[in-house]
Amino acid sequence: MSFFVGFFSALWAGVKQIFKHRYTLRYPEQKLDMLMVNNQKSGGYEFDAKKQVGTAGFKGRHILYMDKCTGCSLCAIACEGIADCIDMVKVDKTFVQNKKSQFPQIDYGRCVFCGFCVDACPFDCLFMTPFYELATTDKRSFVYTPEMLSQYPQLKGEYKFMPDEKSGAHHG
Amino acid sequence: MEVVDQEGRTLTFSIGPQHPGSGHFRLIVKVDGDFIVDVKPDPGYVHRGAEKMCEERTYIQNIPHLERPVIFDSSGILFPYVLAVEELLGVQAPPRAQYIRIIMAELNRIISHLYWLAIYGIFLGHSTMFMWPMGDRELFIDLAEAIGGTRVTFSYFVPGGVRNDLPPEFKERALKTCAYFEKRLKEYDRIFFSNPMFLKRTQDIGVLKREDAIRLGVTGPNLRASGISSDTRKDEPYSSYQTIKWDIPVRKEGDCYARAMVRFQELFDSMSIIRQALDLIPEGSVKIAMRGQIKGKVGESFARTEAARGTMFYHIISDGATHPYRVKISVPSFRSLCAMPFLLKGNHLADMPAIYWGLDYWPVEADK
Amino acid sequence: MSQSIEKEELLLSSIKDKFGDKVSELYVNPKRIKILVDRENILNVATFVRDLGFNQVISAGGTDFPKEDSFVVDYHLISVDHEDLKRIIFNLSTKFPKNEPKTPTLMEVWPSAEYHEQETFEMLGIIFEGHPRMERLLLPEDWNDIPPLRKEFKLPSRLVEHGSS
Amino acid sequence: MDTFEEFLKRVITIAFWLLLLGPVIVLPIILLVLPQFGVPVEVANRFLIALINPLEMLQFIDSLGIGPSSLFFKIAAFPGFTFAALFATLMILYERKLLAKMQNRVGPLYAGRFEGILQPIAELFKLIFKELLTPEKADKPFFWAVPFLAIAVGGAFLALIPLSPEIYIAKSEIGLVIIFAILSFTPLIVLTAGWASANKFSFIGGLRALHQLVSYEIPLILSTIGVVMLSGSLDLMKIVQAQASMWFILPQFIGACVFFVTMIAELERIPFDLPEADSELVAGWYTEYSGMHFGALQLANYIKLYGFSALFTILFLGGWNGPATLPPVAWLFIKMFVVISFILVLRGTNTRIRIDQLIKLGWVYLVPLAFANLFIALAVASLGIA
Repeated sequence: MSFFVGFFSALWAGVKQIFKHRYTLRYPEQKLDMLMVNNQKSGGYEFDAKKQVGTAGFKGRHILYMDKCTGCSLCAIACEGIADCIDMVKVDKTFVQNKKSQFPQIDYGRCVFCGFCVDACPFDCLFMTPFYELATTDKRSFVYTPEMLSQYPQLKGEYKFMPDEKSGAHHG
Repeated sequence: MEVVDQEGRTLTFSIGPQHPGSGHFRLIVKVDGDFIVDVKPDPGYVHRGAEKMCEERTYIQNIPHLERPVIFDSSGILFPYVLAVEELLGVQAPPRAQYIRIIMAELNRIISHLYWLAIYGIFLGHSTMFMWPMGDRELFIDLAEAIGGTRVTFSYFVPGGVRNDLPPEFKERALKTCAYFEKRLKEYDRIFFSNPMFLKRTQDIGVLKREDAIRLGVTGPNLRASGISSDTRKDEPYSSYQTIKWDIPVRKEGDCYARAMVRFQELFDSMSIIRQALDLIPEGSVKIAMRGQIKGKVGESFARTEAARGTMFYHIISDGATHPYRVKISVPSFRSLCAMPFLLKGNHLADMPAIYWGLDYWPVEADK
Repeated sequence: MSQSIEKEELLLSSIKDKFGDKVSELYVNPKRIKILVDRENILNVATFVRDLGFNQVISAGGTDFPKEDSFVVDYHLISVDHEDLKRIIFNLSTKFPKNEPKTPTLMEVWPSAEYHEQETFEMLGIIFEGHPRMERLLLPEDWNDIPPLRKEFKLPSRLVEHGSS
Repeated sequence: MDTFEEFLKRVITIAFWLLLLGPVIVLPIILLVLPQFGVPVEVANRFLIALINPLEMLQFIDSLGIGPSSLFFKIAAFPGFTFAALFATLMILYERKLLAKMQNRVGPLYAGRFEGILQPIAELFKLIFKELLTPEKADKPFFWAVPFLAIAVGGAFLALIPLSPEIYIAKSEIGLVIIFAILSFTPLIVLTAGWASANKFSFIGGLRALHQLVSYEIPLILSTIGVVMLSGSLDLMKIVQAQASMWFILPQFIGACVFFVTMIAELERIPFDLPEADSELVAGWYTEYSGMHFGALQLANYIKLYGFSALFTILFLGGWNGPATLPPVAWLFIKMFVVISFILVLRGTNTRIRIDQLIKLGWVYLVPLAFANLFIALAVASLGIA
């Protein structure tokens, strides 16, 4: 007899879900609100070189503040053993604090978004933004030059942020 | 059920690397009619040489690599590496960092158990039990992402503490999620765990008695399901686990159903651990400031923690350089390789998925 | 936090008076014991340690020390059900010269060491006498290079990019 | 490499020119060519007029002898194969949406403007354009024959199921026996598929399906004997008329349960989908079928689901008996909708059971229950309730 009780209670547990709300986040129209998790300047993961501690944030595409970067290539050395995706690249503009005017260029085809380059930067000029839409059609356009890295990224296409707690993965 | 391998009656085929039922791993199965006569596991399809890679990289550069074997339990398997390196450096993580590590490890345990539960559902033909855990997993991935920054491989633990503090109002969000999920788990129980069809497929199948479990070197939930209450968090409390009170789920039968129920109960325990950790967490720094390259003292250290699948163990030998001299990684799935042929022999072919995935064997982790 | 290590001392003394000089004690820390045994009598030391209560081997790995021209094989043992031994990791290690890389297998004592020893054979070329399957486990079938975990095996990718850095 | 839009633009322009130039060029050619083949001119004229005026089309078809009342139309179109195929595609969509809703997800969404309504058609096109792979060592003639045999059995099975007193294809005194005779072909088809595709997994899947289908035909037939005893005839029409006062599910509840369980086993659906057990046998006996072969097998599967649910409603739920507010056919479809929903819901909440448990369930539980059902039917008939 307990077979039927168990069987039909399982059936009812399944059918009951028809009236509950859906999990699915309809990506192109709805996007998760990763921005400004805790209102830092770059919106994503940051690391304070003096206190040697980071602030929680989404590890998305990097943002490079070229006015502070001295081209010391510590980030390239840090990334060497992990994904080896940062190369120091000459930039035609001249900067006072960067005599060799060389800046990090990140190849997102290899980057694993671990953020150890941000930890390694002694001048707080490489942070991460909550931007995650990096898909491209050819591998060459994965390489972001320092100029591209210094513009703050915008989410593309018309979309509305995941409006409230109810829908999408933020349910419950 | 003793099945003898008579000549000419058996059909050998490989539940191979390209098979929905095995993941990137091959089981060479000899079948006589519907009964499995002999099984030879053949791992190695996703071997990356993690141990050789560790010798070429500094202690910090190793962290993203050592998370790769089990990406959905990345904190769980990175934990012993960080503890072993701290032993080499002779430092101790600050108390707040220890509690944050507990929270991250338990979040990852829930994520890993839900991933196991989803695949276990689809292996037994229960497609709803694939979709629900995959949907609810997103809740905990969001929580871990708020702390660690990414969805799966957080690279969040570093020797000396954790890389950043908890985000603001993380506690309310975590408690809300846990409350919601505990209601959901009652539905899981009704549709899957006490579903008579599930009981038919898992009860007294692949029975691993107590002394066999010890003899074959199985650890983690598989061991606790055979009546031995051995959990590294209780046996050798690390990272202030001793201040947290919960009782280890132990079951006597040792069959697939017991293994499933132990993991199901661990979901509840992990949530109660997270709640206790959130209450007990002290204020203070989360990381010991360490500039430049880390150099370990000459010598060796080994550490073990309780990852979702079992005891994770690291043995690091250092000769004082910035690179470790040798890192020996011992993963729980590699140890259940030994139990697999023992359990599968003599069973029906249709029981293979229930037993194989009941051991929570993850090919990528076993190959390292 | 200085933890009492008299439990570990007790264990060590029981081993010492059973085997005397055959066992040399490397260190005893809280929750960690490491002893060095040479190849000939590792088998009976292992059975003795298992009867002490360490009934599971969680890891058996080898290391190559070209400077001392020797291999070291470490067995890490834990006790699963003895309350007082649960927190201890017992490290049984043995050292032997590189030119004859042979050591008896401990599969009779702990059956679960089978795959660990097979992996160590494949990665370092140490032959475990008495092991039923001394063959390839993880490496691809067509692996014709020297065992990869030996120090003289250099990862090709590292040489190409960084020269002698 | 042009994008999808350009490809679509080119297809539409070609279609446009064909539609524009077609009647202007092609039709006169037809008019010149047809008389040579001995087709009288005025028939060709009526065909042309019928092309424009749909009413005219009806008479034209009637005159050719394939009108709505003709047997060909009944077999090919309404109660017959095309209707069942359309109903099957609708059922595929309904199942995927229902299953999705039960799993907190949304189901097919983007095919067709309104919630993925065109998903089955999109899938049909996809399957048509997929390549038909034949394994190199396969037994080619049998390998190719199986999809058509499967559809043939599925289709033939429908011929004997009346949808309402007027809508039926074949009316015969022993309709039920013929249905079961047709159904006994399925194990043969499944075994040939398993053997012909020269793949170990499908061979084991084929054997399992053979065990399942053969051992479940006995309880299937036994459970309907009670109904035949109560209604006193093998003709489905009379069975439905006999249920005017009381549906047979009440006196024959055990028979109805046995029939329902064996029906799911015959259809190889979730609690019993051993042959297609994708976790250990990849996809059972239709592993090697791709493209339209796989489409044909799926279509046959869903046509059998349509046929079986119609049979269940006729045998146990009083077919088209219902208050006169709705036409009889509508009542049949409402009851069928309920039965189908219950079968599809089972897929969402159950795991697969093992082959030996399945056979044990069949022989140890279902066959004795079916026999017990006979005695209940005897008691009910003698007491004169039904």
